[in-house]
Amino acid sequence: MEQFAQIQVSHLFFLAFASLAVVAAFNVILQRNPIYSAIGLIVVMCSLAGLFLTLSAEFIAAIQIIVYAGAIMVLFVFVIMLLNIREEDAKADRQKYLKFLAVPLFLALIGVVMAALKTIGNPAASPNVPGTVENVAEGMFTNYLLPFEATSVLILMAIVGSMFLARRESAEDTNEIETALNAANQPTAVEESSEEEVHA
Amino acid sequence: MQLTSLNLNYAAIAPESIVSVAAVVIMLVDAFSKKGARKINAGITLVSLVLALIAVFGLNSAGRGSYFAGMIVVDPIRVFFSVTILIVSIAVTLLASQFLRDEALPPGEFFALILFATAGMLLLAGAGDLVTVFLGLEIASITTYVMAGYRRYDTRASESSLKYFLLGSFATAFLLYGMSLVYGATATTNLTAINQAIAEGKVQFPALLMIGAALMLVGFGFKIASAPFHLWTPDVYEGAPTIVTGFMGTAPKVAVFAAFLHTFAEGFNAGGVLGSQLHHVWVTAVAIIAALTMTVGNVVALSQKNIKRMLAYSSIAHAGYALVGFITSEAAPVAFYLLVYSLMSVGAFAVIQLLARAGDQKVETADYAGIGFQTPALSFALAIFLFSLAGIPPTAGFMSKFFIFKSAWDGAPTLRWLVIVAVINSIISVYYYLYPIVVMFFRPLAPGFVKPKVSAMTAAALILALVGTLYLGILPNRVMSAIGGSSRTAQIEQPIPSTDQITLK
Amino acid sequence: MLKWITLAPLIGAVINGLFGKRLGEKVVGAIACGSVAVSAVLAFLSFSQLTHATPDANGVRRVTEHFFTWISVGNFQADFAYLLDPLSGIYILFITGVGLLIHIYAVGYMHGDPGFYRFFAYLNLFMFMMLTLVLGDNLLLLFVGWEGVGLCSYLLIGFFTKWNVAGDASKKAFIVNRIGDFGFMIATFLVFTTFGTISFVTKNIGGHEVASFLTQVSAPTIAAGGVLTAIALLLFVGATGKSAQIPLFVWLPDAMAGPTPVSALIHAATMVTAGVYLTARCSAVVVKSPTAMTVIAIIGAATAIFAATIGLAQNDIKKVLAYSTVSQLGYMFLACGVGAFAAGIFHVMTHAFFKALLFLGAGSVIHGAHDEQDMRKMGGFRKYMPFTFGTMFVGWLAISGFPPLSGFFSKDEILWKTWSTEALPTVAGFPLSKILWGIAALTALLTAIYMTRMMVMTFWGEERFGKSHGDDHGHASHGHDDHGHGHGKPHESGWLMVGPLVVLAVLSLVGGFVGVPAAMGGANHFEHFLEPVIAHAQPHGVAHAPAAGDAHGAAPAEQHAATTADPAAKVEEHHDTTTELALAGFSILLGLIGIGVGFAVFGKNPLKPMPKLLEDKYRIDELYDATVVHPIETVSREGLWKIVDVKIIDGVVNGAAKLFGGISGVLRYTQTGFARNYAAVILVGAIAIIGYFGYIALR
Amino acid sequence: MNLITITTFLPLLGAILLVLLSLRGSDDQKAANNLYRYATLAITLVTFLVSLVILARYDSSNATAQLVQKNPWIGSLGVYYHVGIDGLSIWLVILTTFLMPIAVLASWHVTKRVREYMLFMLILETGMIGVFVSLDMFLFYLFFEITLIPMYFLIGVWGGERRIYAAIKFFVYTVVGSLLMLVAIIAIYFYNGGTTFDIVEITNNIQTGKTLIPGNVQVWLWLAFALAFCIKVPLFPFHTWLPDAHVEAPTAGSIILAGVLLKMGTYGLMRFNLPFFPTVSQKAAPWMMGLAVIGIIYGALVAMVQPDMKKLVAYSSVSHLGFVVLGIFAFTDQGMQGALYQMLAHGISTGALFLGVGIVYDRRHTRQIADFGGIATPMPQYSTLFLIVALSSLGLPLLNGFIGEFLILLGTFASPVPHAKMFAVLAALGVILSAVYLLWMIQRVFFGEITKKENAELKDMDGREVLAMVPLVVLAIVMGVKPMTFLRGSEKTVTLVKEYVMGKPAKVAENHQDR
Amino acid sequence: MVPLSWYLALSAVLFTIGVAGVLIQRNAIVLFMCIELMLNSVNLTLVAFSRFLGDVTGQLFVFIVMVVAAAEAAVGLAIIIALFRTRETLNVDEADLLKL
Repeated sequence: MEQFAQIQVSHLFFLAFASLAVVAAFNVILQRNPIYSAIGLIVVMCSLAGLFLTLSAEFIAAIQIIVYAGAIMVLFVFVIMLLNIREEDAKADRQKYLKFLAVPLFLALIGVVMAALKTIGNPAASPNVPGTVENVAEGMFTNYLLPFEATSVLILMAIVGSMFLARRESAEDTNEIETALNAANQPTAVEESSEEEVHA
Repeated sequence: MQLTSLNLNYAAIAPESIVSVAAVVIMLVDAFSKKGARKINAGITLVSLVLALIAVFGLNSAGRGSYFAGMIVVDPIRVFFSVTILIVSIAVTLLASQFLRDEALPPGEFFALILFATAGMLLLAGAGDLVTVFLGLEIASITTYVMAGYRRYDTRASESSLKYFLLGSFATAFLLYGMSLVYGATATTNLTAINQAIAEGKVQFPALLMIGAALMLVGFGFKIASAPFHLWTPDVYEGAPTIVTGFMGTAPKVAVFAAFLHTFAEGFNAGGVLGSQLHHVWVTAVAIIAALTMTVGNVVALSQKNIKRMLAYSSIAHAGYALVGFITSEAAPVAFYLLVYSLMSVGAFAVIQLLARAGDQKVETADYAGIGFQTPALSFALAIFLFSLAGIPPTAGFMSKFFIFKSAWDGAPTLRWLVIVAVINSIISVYYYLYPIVVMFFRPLAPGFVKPKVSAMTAAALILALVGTLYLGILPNRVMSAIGGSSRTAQIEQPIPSTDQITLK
Repeated sequence: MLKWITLAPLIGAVINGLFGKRLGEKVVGAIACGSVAVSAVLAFLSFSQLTHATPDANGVRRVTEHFFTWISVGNFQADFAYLLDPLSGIYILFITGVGLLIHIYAVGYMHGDPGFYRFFAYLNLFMFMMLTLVLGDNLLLLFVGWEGVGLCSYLLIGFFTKWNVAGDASKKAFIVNRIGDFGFMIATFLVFTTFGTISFVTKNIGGHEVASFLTQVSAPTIAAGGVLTAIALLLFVGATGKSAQIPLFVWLPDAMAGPTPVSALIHAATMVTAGVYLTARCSAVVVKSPTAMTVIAIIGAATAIFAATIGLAQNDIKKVLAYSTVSQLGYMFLACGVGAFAAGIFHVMTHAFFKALLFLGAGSVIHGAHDEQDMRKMGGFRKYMPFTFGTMFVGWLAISGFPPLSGFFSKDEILWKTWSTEALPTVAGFPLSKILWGIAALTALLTAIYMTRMMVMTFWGEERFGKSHGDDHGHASHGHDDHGHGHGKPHESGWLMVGPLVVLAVLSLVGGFVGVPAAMGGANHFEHFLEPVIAHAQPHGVAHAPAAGDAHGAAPAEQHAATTADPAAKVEEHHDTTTELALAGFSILLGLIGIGVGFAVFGKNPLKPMPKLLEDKYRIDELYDATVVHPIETVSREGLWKIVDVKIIDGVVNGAAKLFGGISGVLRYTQTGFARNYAAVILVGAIAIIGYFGYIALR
Repeated sequence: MNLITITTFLPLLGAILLVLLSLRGSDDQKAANNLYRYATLAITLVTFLVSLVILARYDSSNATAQLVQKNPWIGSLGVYYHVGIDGLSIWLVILTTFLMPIAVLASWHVTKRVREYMLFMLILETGMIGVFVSLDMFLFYLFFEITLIPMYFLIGVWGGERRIYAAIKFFVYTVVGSLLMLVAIIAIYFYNGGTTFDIVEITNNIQTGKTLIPGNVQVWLWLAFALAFCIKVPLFPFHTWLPDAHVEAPTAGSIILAGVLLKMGTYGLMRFNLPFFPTVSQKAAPWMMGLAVIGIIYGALVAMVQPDMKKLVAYSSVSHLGFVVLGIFAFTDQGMQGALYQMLAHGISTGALFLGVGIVYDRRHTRQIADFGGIATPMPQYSTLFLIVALSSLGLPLLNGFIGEFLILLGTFASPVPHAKMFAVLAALGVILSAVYLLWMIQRVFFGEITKKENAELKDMDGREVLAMVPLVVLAIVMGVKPMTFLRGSEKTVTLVKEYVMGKPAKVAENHQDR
Repeated sequence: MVPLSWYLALSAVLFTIGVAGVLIQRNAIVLFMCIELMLNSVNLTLVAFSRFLGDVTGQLFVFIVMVVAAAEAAVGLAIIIALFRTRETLNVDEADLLKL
């Protein structure tokens, strides 16, 4: 009862968002239609954003909505639409056993982690509340200067990579590749390999 | 908060900067030049990599220590691993031009990706904080996902890319989860600070630290392709263009090992009750993983018909050997091992790239029947690389293995059985390394052999690998003493940035 | 000088071997005979030098010559050094003497053979080896000669390389000899470990004077024992190989596949008696072991009668002589076994004369009969080959023990010593010596019979040659086909062959006089001459008494004065004179009976069939084949090679490879190609690791 | 420059020279091949001459290493380039350099890839010499392994029908042993303080008690070394690679394999096992002797029933090397000196036997005994030389084989090791058997009637073959007649090694009393 | 204040659900979403720790993780598109050319 007495609004918030997140998460992994999964994921993300708020991490909560739910998940949905993927075809699952395996593995993993979590008790939260935009900004441009800059490399790379991969290969390209492959694999007349002498 | 206290020193990130800038430059050049600017691209890449190499050697001028609020460190591990990474990148760049020309693949992106990957790996090798480890790792990984699928028209390449991507991200999640738990337990993400926290008994949640370490071990274990997290390796290596296989089989592994060393051998190698408990646990786990990795790698390699797959398993096995060196937390043997492994592995893949012909058409070992004396230089080069991989003197493979075994024997008296396991594995490995040699030299020539054309740049790369393999096998002293300084990683004697500088009040 | 005795033939061998092909028969023959002649002359000179040498403290005259230190490792030393003493003196005399004669004979006999030079190279090499054997001053050098003569024997038996029988025979000879050598080697090791030296003379080893093992063994403090018995018996094993005694005699009859001069020189006169030489040389050891003495005597007697019975039934003239040789060698060992080493050596010498004579005679017959060896195709050769017949007649009488030919004295000596010995135990209350005497006497009778049969079949009776023309029984024809003689009437051989026959006949006639026993009024020079180097047998059972102080029983050979100085012995000797003469008379009688029986049985019916078992030589070869050779071969092939090597060892190795391959083959199926599968495995691994870490953390 | 270093690396330099020669490029393949042949012959001959200079400078009265060169090589590992010779190695080096020109002569008929063939031969020579002159464990191991590669290629490329199987078997077998030895080397290194791999220093430290290795560890280390060497020797039951390797190897390969490579095993036993682990060696001696004796008799019996000449000679090697091991573990001067002598003798005679087999193989392309018969008639010269060689192999006195066998048996018989006398007697049986199988082969190959008409017109040896064969035969005779010339050279060192195991003579006497 | 362990437990549950999803789902995109779910759950842990430790580092880390997730999403989806082009399916079980 003592515990119950301590229940505050934040607890209710937590429980609400948490149960929403868990249900949505299960929705992600149990749905057969990718779109439903995606929606589930969006729900999870939003609930998490809510939870971030309970942790006074307003900035993170904000970008969670903007970046994750907003950008990334839109991208997902976009691709799902683009590829016009519907429900999975009824083809038999070639890896059916994994479904049965998933349960015990799920329980095992969660058991191990929970066992460890049990040891942490109920530490008091720090009086510092670090989640303000100011805090984050200051950290970002001091201690996290280098990682922050490095993310630019990451993003640039991601742009290059995804553009390259997603670009449709033109017929011209294909022809060119075929010609090149043929040329490269033609028997050569006499071209003594100019490389090193092995035993030198 | 004074910026100076962050210890901003641009010399400390010079190599990464050079490479990243070069990548951007290449993108620009590629965008604004006509098709066929391959040569320019390759040139820029090479120049930047060489400059980065010089910058790495110049790192010492920055002085040993950590910079950018502890995000990046300058120490022998970083220097040596960076050199290795750059050498691999240079070799792959040299090899790439012929590959791209022969297969008419767009050069700009490829070179840019090599540079991005290199930048990521350099960052990873120098990471002094979990966040830089994560970031560097992701930059390197995501780049290699793309590179694996560089032959977009090729189903196998796409499949390889997808598998690599899915499983890699899966493992990254574990790593990240581990990092978060470690952060929670120690209240810091700085490796040195973590070490100190453990040593000084400031860990609030010891159990979480342990679980976190375990999860990180899983993540690293995946990236270096150790059993049982190795299963992606053969598929991915087989499907990717050979040259990419050569690249991702070596450089990222080297970089991950550097981070692995920084986190485990230095970060999780602290004094105190918890520290020694953690140390004992991870060393034992690594030992078991090492044994498993070597055994699985070597044994399964025995039945491989595809030479790329065979080398993939071999690379698994070699990760196992490197892990044997890892248990002593001694960086020098591992560093030397990985340098040597990179040289011979890149060399071997380079030869196979040539022998397999454009489009990787001939990758069954049986395809190489009797070519030994048809293209002697290439065949003997491959033979030497294979002998080196098998650890037969006077090649570097032997020297590096010896270094590892020696260090493990001395450094971990309770784990000497691991050396025996490693030796037995070396014996098993001889069998399959000999097989391609048997096929090339002892069998009659298979029909349809086409003598590969070897461009000057390819030849240069081969010579680099070959000379390196032999040089390090015969006169390893110079290199060994160069890394000898880091032979026992400093544990606590290193000055660590005070925690108040990296955490905000 | 001693070294030149041996080196002369060696030089001849080398010259003939390397350049003989280009030199031509005459030069080759000259070199061969010349070198042996040089050797013979030097041998005589050395011998006279020996007789004039001052005896040492023990009354032994010696001439020694040190060549170089052959092997010296740790405290083991074997010199290449020669020792001439009475024993080796006698040996080199008859070796070079008979050897020279046979060389001369062979020049005639081998005429026209394409391997002429090779033959003489081998023969000269044999002379070198044989002389090294008898002159060597230590067991190892003796062994060198021992194996060397074996080698030459091998080469010469297999001289007709195209002829399979010769190849088989030569191989058999070498291998059987090797079995004997095995014993010899072990004996050498035992001698070394027991005495620290293997030399017959005192040596300086590592700064210490080490007395010869023969001296050491004679010391009264050395009790007869297991080691000495072992040494003696092992040496005898060596001797049985070389001297064709039971059970290793099987090679000698086969060795007749070699050219006849070889049979005469090696397989009758010299090499085969090396075993007797060895036993006599090591008599000091042998006499210390009553057991060994008994064994030697029994084996000797058994071989004598055994071979004689086989000799009765052989149809090949050389085979008869071969078995006769085995039988006579048995006599010699019987002599050794009863302690009458001198008598044994005496018989060696006389046997060398008359057996060489008989062999050369047989060779002449074969030659004259166009390479026919089967006596069933001979008969009546008397008139075609008078010289051969005459000389062989002498040999026949000599071997039959007809006085006063040489064979009589030596054989009679052996019989008498056997009768009178005290060195043998009693069997069931009956003295073994008498049993052995009986056997020996019976053998004498048989000898006379089969020799008579041979003579009758060859020289008397109807002429059977040409009758079975075309019936190719003559196996030797393969070897001799290069001679190019057609079949026809027998003819006498040339002077080169007849000359030596005559000389040998003379020697057979008079050779015995050097050893006429005292009982017959002689002085027995031979025995006295050998006395200092020969040990005395002790009465059986003495060995079991405390050795110390028993001067008679344990008299060291080199310290022992002449027998005449021993009053007890003298009296004993005198006492038995009557018995001795009676027994001599009996043995003469036996010889005459034998000759008589021979004429009676075979005179009219020379082709009288003999018992099959005898003709088949008791099927000993077959027995050995079935019990030793074949099982070893089968076990080696089917067991060791095809099962142990191929199946078991390689099986394990390949099995390990296959096992790994199999494991590999199974493990590779973990590589399903399904990414989710891999994820599951990663997860399992992760749970394991996390579980382990968690377990440690939460423990 | 150190003489030994020169000898060791001269062939390697020659190999480089060969490569440079080939760079010139020539249209005439035949002329080029001849050039390679003559060049290789010249290089090996020069190496031989240089090694003779070593012999001249060698002081046989000194038991320790001479003509030493010691330079730091891999400082961080404590590895030195340390070479030198002593009584154990001097003759083996000479044997190697002596056999090489002969092997080259024996390879004259090789027409496939002459340049590569000769390259491998030269590299092999450097490796072999290196093994014998190394005074640093690491260096030793390095050379020990380096020899594998050229031999592997020689068998694999220029070998017979089942060459692949044989080559792999050879390689894998050897690697199995040597890698375990590597672990033992590392372990000893650390027990010795982790500063040096120097054999001389470690031997001294162990002998003076400065370095103490726990008893049970010694057993394991001993086993690791012994396994490597026993496989190389090869001691029963590790011998099955040998017949396969020999049968499939080209003639020169067999000569080198039997002549030199096998000696690395027995040399290693004397160089490492005995000085490093005297106590274990003593305890193991009866077992090793037992295996050696089994090997002697087993090898001989199996040799007896081989239908293939090369296989027969190969199994005879198993038998002969058994003698060597027997002698080594006798721990007597005679036994160990004999063992060393037997190594040389076996190198000469078996090398010559393989050469002989190679000569007829070149003519008839078969090695089956049944395919021959009566070839003494068309090939008298060859038959004579072959016979001498066979006789030397079967241990006929005044030829080289006898000295070694006799000394070994004598030394074993006089050995303090338990049951040694029995082993000596059993081993002596091998002497009988060696006569059986060799003479049987001789008879079936050379004597008798010619049953196959191809054999009737066989050409006798040509000048080159005579040139290759005669030195071996001459040496076989010289070694048999004047063994002291050779024995003196190794005397002191062998005694030293014996004392490493048995202690100084005074101590031996005490031991005797204890018994 | 909600106890720290609640957040951590929720995070663990979400992470594990994501892991299970990787095993259960066959569609590459959904698989990828499961991985995103795992990353997100880690973010929760980080933010929770950040709050309880009073240390902003955790949140900064989350920021970096988000960027990485975004980059990964871009590249990952590109890879999926590329695969779809050559394969016409997103079923990862169909992508099994490379095996054994």
